[in-house]
Amino acid sequence: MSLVGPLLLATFLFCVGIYGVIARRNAVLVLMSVELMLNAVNINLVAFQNLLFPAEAAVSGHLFALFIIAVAAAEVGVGLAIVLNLFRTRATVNVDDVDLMRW
Amino acid sequence: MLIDWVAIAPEIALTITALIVLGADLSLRGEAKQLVNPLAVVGTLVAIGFTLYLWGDERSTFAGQFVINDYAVLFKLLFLGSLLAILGISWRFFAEGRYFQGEYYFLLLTSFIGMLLLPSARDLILLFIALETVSIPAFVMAGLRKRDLYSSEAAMKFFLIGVLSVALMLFGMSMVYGFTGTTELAGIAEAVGEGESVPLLLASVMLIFVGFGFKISAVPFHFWAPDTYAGSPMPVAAMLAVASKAAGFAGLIAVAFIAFEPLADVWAPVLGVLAIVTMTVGNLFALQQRDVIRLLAYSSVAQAGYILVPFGLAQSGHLAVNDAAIQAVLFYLVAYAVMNIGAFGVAIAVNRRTGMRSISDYAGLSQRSPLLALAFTTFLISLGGAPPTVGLWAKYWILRAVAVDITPFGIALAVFLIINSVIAFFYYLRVIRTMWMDDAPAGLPALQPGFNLSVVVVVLMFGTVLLGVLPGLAGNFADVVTLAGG
Amino acid sequence: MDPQTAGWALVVALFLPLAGAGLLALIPARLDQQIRRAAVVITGVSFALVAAITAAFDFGDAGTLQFVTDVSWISAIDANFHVAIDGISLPLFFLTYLLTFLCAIYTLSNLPAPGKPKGFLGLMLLLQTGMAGTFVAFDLILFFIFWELVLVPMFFMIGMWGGPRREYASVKFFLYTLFASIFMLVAFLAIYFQAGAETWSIPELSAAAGVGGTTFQTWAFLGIFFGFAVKVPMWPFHTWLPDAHTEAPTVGSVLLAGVLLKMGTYGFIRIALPILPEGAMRFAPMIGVLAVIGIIYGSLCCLAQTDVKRLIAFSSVGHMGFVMLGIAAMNEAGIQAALFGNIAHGVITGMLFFLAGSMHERYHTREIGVIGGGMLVKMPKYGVLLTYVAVASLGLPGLAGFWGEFAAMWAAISPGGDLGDAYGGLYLGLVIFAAIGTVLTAGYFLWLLQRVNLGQPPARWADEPLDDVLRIEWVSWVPLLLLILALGVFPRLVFGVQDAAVTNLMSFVTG
Amino acid sequence: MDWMLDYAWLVPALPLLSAALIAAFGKLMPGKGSELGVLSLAVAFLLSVGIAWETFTAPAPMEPVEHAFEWSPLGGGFVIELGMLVDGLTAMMFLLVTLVSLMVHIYSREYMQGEPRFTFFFAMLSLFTFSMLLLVIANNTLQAIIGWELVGLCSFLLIGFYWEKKPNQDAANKAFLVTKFGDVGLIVGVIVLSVPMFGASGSPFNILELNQAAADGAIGQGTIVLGMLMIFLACVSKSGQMPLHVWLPDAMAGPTPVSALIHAATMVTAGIFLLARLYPVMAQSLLVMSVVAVVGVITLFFAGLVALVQDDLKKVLAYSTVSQLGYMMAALGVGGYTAGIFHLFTHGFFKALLFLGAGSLIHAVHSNNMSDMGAMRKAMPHTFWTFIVGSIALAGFPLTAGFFSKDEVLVAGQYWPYATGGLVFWVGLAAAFVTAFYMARVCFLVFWGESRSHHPPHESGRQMVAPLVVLAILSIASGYIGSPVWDDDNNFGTWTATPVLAEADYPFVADDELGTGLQGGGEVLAGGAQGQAGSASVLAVEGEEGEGLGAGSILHGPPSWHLDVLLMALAVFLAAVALAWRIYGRGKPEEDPTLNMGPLTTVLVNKYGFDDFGYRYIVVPVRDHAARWASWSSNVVLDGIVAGAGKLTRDAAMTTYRVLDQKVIDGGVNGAAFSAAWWSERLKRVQSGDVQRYAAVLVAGVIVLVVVFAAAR
Amino acid sequence: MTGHDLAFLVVALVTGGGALLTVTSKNLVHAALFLAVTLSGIAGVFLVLAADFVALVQLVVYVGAVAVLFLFGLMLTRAPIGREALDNQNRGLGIAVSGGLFVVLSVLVIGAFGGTTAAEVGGPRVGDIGMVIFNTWVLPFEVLSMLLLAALIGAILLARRETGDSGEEQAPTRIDMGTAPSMEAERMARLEGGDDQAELTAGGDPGPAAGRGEGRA
Repeated sequence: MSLVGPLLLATFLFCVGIYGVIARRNAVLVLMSVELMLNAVNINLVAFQNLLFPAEAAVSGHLFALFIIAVAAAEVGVGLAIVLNLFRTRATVNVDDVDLMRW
Repeated sequence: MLIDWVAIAPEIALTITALIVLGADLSLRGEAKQLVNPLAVVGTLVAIGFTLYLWGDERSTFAGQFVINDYAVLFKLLFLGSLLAILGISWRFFAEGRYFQGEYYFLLLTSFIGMLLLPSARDLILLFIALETVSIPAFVMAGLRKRDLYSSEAAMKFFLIGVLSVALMLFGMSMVYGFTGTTELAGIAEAVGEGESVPLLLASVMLIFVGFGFKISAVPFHFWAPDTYAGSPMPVAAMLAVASKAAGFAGLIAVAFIAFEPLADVWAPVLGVLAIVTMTVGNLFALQQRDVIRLLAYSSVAQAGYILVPFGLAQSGHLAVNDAAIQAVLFYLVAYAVMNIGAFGVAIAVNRRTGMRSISDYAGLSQRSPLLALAFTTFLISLGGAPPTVGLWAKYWILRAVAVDITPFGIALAVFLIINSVIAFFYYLRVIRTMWMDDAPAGLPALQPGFNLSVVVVVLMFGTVLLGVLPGLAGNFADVVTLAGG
Repeated sequence: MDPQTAGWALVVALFLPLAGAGLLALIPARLDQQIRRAAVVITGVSFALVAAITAAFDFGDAGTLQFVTDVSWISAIDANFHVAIDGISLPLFFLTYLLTFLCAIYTLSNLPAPGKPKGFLGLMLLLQTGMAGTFVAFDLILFFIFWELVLVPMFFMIGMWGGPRREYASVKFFLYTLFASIFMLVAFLAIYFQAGAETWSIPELSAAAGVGGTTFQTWAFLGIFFGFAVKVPMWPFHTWLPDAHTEAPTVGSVLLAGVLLKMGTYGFIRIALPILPEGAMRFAPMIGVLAVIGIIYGSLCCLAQTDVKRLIAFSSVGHMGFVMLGIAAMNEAGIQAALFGNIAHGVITGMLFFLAGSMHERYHTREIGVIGGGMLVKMPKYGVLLTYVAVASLGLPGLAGFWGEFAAMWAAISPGGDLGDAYGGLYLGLVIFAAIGTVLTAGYFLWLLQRVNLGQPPARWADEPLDDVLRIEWVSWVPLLLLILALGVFPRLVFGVQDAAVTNLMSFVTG
Repeated sequence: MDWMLDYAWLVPALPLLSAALIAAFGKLMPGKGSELGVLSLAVAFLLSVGIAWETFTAPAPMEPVEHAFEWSPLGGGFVIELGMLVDGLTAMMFLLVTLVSLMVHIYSREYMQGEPRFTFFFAMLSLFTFSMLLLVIANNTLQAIIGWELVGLCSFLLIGFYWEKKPNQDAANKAFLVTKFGDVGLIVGVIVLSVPMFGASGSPFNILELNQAAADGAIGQGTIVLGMLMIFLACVSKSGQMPLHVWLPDAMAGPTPVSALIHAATMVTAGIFLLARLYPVMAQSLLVMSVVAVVGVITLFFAGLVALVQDDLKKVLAYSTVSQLGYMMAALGVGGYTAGIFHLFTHGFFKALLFLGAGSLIHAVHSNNMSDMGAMRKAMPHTFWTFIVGSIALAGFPLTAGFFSKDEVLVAGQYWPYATGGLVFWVGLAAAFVTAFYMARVCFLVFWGESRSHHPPHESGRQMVAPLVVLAILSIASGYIGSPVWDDDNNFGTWTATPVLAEADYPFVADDELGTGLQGGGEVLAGGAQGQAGSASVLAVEGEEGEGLGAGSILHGPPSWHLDVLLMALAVFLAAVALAWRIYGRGKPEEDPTLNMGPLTTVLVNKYGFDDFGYRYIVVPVRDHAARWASWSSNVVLDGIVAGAGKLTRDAAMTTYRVLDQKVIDGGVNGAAFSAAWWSERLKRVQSGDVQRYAAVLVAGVIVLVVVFAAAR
Repeated sequence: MTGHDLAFLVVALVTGGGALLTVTSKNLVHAALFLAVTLSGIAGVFLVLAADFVALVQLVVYVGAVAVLFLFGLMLTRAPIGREALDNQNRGLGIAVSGGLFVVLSVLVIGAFGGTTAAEVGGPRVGDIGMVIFNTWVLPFEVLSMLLLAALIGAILLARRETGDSGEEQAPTRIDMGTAPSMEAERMARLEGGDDQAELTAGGDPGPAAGRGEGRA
């Protein structure tokens, strides 16, 4: 199986995620985009592990991917909490309104 | 496989402390909750004890993922010392502000567990986990003043930029794994050294640096720093500015000088240019600031630029230069911790009751509290790098690294460092001037910083001067750094 | 005290003011007069100790280091705490303690707003340790520390007790010198690492008969040159000086002119020349040209001034030009001249700043036009002193100012090394232009005297009761006034002390 | 009495001591310190007499007595010496300085009575005397510089003695600055001349060694020309030679005794003295000699003309001084070493006398202007007689001191084999006429005619008159020291000569194809008057003719009676006085001169038409036009140049400071600082507060870095 | 092109399309649903790559938990469900930056791995993974547990309503930002402009004067 396919998919997802982070107003949507980026990395790791290094003893690729999934979940949790708190204080979840501090 | 418990004793001590703090917070009520701070202090002291026990030792455990050597121990001591100082300046701040004391201390300790791991980590996965352990509690702590618009905004920005950077870093790490088939730093170094350097590999290295660049707030990954420092509770800002930054550098050293040492000739110039841009931009922005915390934030950006300079000097296979560079980074971090935590401490003391934080609010501080004014002056002068303070030696070590093997690029870095040091003094002096040369507005009471805060500030001030006179006290770095590669 | 073994005396003298500053901090701020008296006692005791050191100094062996203390200080970087004194250091060291002592006495009665003698005198004592240390440090790192140490106290002195534009001036002073000094540090580091010297010891580096190759020396010298030239200050790095001097309080100006500027020239002589002789040889003609430009230029700027202190400040640029001309000559006579010029300028210009400061306290203005003349009528003693010191400053033989200037010009006619062959004509031109500078110097001082001293006082001062010289002022000035005469009549006081040390030093430069 | 020579240092030391004592205790003493000055000068004078006696009786040429000690090391093994050099020149100067100073001290006790700064004045007089003697006794050029500058300082302080008035301040400043300008030359000259002496001994400034080296031909021509011309520049300014004489007339703003001592008898002759001191060096170069001679000639003539039209009595004397200094300079320029210093010597006495007399007059009428005097001979007989003696001495009336010395100068010009010799002779003669004329004019206007004084004039007291009398006697007697009454081996020339001067060879004739021999060269170059100038009889025949100019022509041999010169001088004198009498005899210049023909006028000028012609076509043009022009050129052009130079300097200063210093250099630095602020102001907009924009910039940064990085290899 | 490739292509198209729709959808809930589709697609990718355990975890954690969490988040923040301007003015910038990065990375990836193919697709089995987790990776694993605990506590801390030890609901406070004029000016402008956000802010804002007053007292 060709390796470049999963890699390009990962790259695509990653860049779509970046687009979302930059262009979406709603903070929850931004968080979703972040998730896309993290998942893209997992595709890379799994593809490398299973296509290039299937016999690696430490199974680093899979483990890395699993750790990332866990951490990503934690990040989502914390991120949503932040967004929630933001909403409580400011009644908005639009990221581009959050610009009290500048310069 | 046997686990070397001694090697991870400091981390375990801190973990247990964190859990005790959490439990205590749940069981204590009202004023008694303030006990968590001394508890944390005790735990930190225990951890320091363990760490000191490890001094001079060389250990490796978890299949080589975790090593103990003097380099790591020194970094751990730096973190634990910072932790002590931050606990000191947190005491009144959190007690009086009716913030979530127990949770705060728990999160703080957790964050420091991540930091303690960083200098010992010799594996990309562990590095990543440790880095996240530093970051995620920090995201929360930045937003701890929940009802404060600025605090939640700070947390928001910090979080978003943080995860974005981590994602970029992870992308890079995944690619590196694809090239090398391993996540061990030593294995990566081996593979990288043997194989030819494909553009994608180099790009991946760069992406990994981005993650650490975020932590150390290097330009252009620095945007969060001023906003977050200004919005966060001040002890958290101090933690972010000092300990978190040092952690970033610990990781960066591991990645740069161990894993990608064979590629040093490629990344060194890039990091060098990054250093120049960082210090220049940081200083230029700082010139504009009227808010002391933002000023310190931009100043810390600039300081990150200085600390990046030695990375710009690295050369693959040139042990003398690389050693000198690591020495410079280490020493600068120690010095930076001492002076910057001190500066934040003073800012907290001034801000604590009155909410004052603009430079003009510091007018006549010398009359309101000579001690604070003197301390702040010392810290600022040290940040600028003038004797008799430790800041001079910090710059000295960088210039020394330049001088070990003089190259045109090294000279350029030195010149930029010098010019920027002078620019930096423009704004440091502005604060100093305001404190000493302007009159305080009528009717302001004398400032009475709390006992803990005073102790921390005074200790750090004396530390700044003492290390300025006898820099050798900060460790004999010549013996330490050669172990960084091990 | 045996000069060979009594290293402790020098160390004690060096850190006594620092300890004194700590002591002052313990006195409650409201005991205004007691603080001032304590400072006099501290500086007086330090001065007495230095006088004892001077007395014990073995003048017959002035070329070798005496009162040596050499202990390891920062082992990580091989830096030693190496202080000692020789014939070159001794006069400057002595002058530092004398001037500080006199400044402390002067402060008994004169302290500009906002008062606060505790802070002021504490800074002065801190400054004293820094200044004195520079002249006795024989380790590059130690030298650099002392060198930088003076910045902060002087910054505060100017910034807190200075004139209306004090903030600008203090920042400018600080940044200029800081900027330059870091280049100096880089050069030091380069000497240590790049040239394979692996030592910071100034005597060892000097004895190494030049470190590195010619190219290296050229670059290293450039760095050091930059650091020292700003401090001297040489044209065109001088613009911090008029501002700093004009705004500084009297004591600050005195110490600035009397000691701080000397650190630059001392650095050239002690460090740049012996350690980097080839670099120095290459730069010497350029230094000479800049020095002479400074002489002419400083004098011209003086002619354009309307502010007494600013005028004196610019005169420093010119006078230090003569000192640098001596150094540019690169021979023993030139070094002698430069060192003599240092001392003479310190004493004379220090005294001039005392006078200008007291003048300002009486007239509350430094504008020559506002003072408008007639000081000899209103304050005859004062006018006589001003005349005396101004005449000394314009280089009248028999007073201190002459020897440095003449000897510098004389030395420059036959520069050392191969310079005479390569640049003989240039140096002749330098001598001629420097001599023309003396005329301009005379011009602005006479003009100053005419406009300030002579004539009838204008109406606004006619009925104003202006104190003539106060008793405290007499006490703090008489030593300087006598020194001006003594140095003019007995140049041996300085030339003789330095001679062996300069010979020793120049043996490293010209072989 | 040999010890006297060894203790010659006491001569300058005494006035120094008295200066210090007067400054310290003067106000406490009954005479307010003046008696200390008089006492010390009296002792110093006696010592000087002893020294002169020793010197003049020593076998000629006397080996100079030199004592010196190391004053200070100067680096490189060189030392500065403080020393004394006693030879005939020193002894002569000692006599002149101490005596005139003594007289002025005594005179001032009365003249300055009641002045507010009386004690200061005496301290300065003593200090000045010390400085002058320090210069005179100097055994090295560096020490000479010190004395030289110190006399300048004293001169400055004394000219500005009445500092309450602005013109006096200006005069003092002008004097100091113009002479200081000359000092540039002195310093550079001394430095240049020290270079060839580096190998000789420890003290590269030693005068004897320098002279010896020059005489031995050990110093290159270039060095000599540069060094001596530089030193000559200093002499020009100090000794009031054109065009740097402009300060001297203004210097009359000082009290009259100061003018007598400093600006007539001693300080202004320092330039002459210095050149004489370094004569063996100077005489090595024909170029230098010629320059000196030409400057001297120009000065002596034009300054004399200017003196014609002054109303201020002191100004007349000041210009006269300039003119006489020109004589001395001219003499030195044409080989007249002896003549030059002899004229210096005699001139010191009679010019001091004239000034003190003028002071006496001014004291009496409270005005400097001759138009406020008139008929003073009745009211002030002593002053009158002594002034007349001084005047005729100055005018060169036969058998007065001025006659002998001026003749020497003219003879020196006569014998000099180059063009400058003739110039000196003829112009000198013409200027003698001018001198006699203006002195006669002064005498007639002041002492004859009717009194125009606003105060009833009275004779001065004893302390003022006594010095006048002493000086009057010396104005006659001092001439005989250098007169031909002495024999060939024992005369003023041998007393003041030094061995090096007497034995040296002067190379320029031999080396110079223009004159291969004295006679030939002389005839070709100098023409008529000195056709036989080269005759060996007037020379001390030390040098071989034809191979070079011998020491003889420099030393100029023993004085002898030169009847032709004498007659010419006498004729000139009489003509001038007669003409003056014709015009000013009534002491009323505004009246028609034809109406008051005095006896002297009729003797010499017996035709009205000639008078008229002479008056209309010679006197009027010369007095009213040429002299006016000269005066104008002196006051407006030359002074204007000095003033213009001053203004130019001030303008340059302003420009330097305002434009270069404040704008360019300081502005550049500040500009750099401001540009940092400017950039920072622009840059800060990036920190917009919009976190998503931050993210975009971050990623953009990543792209850039990745591209750069990936392309790196 | 092997069968794996073909299968991958299909799954990849679904995944990529879902991702694109996630970030472009104008409806919040739709976006969340598209995210779930994408995450499931990724699980599919893992399956195609024969990483069944990872795929399982992906489904459980992401599709099962995270996507739901997002939906809760949307509801808790009372985000307007329905059409709204979900993109900010940075859209062009976003396209440029992400597009640029995609081009660069793609070129590099193709350059580096363009020709790499694996003959067979296979990887470690679940058992292997279990072994290494508790052998090789035990340290990161344990640290991760601490991290998750911290994240949990942190998330609760931030998300729960009551604040402070006193248990009282505090009014939104803000620190006095000093006299940084840019911010102040901005705030004033908003107040004057009647912006509802600013009013809300100003309502609970003790203001600089009040802040100072405390200090004096």
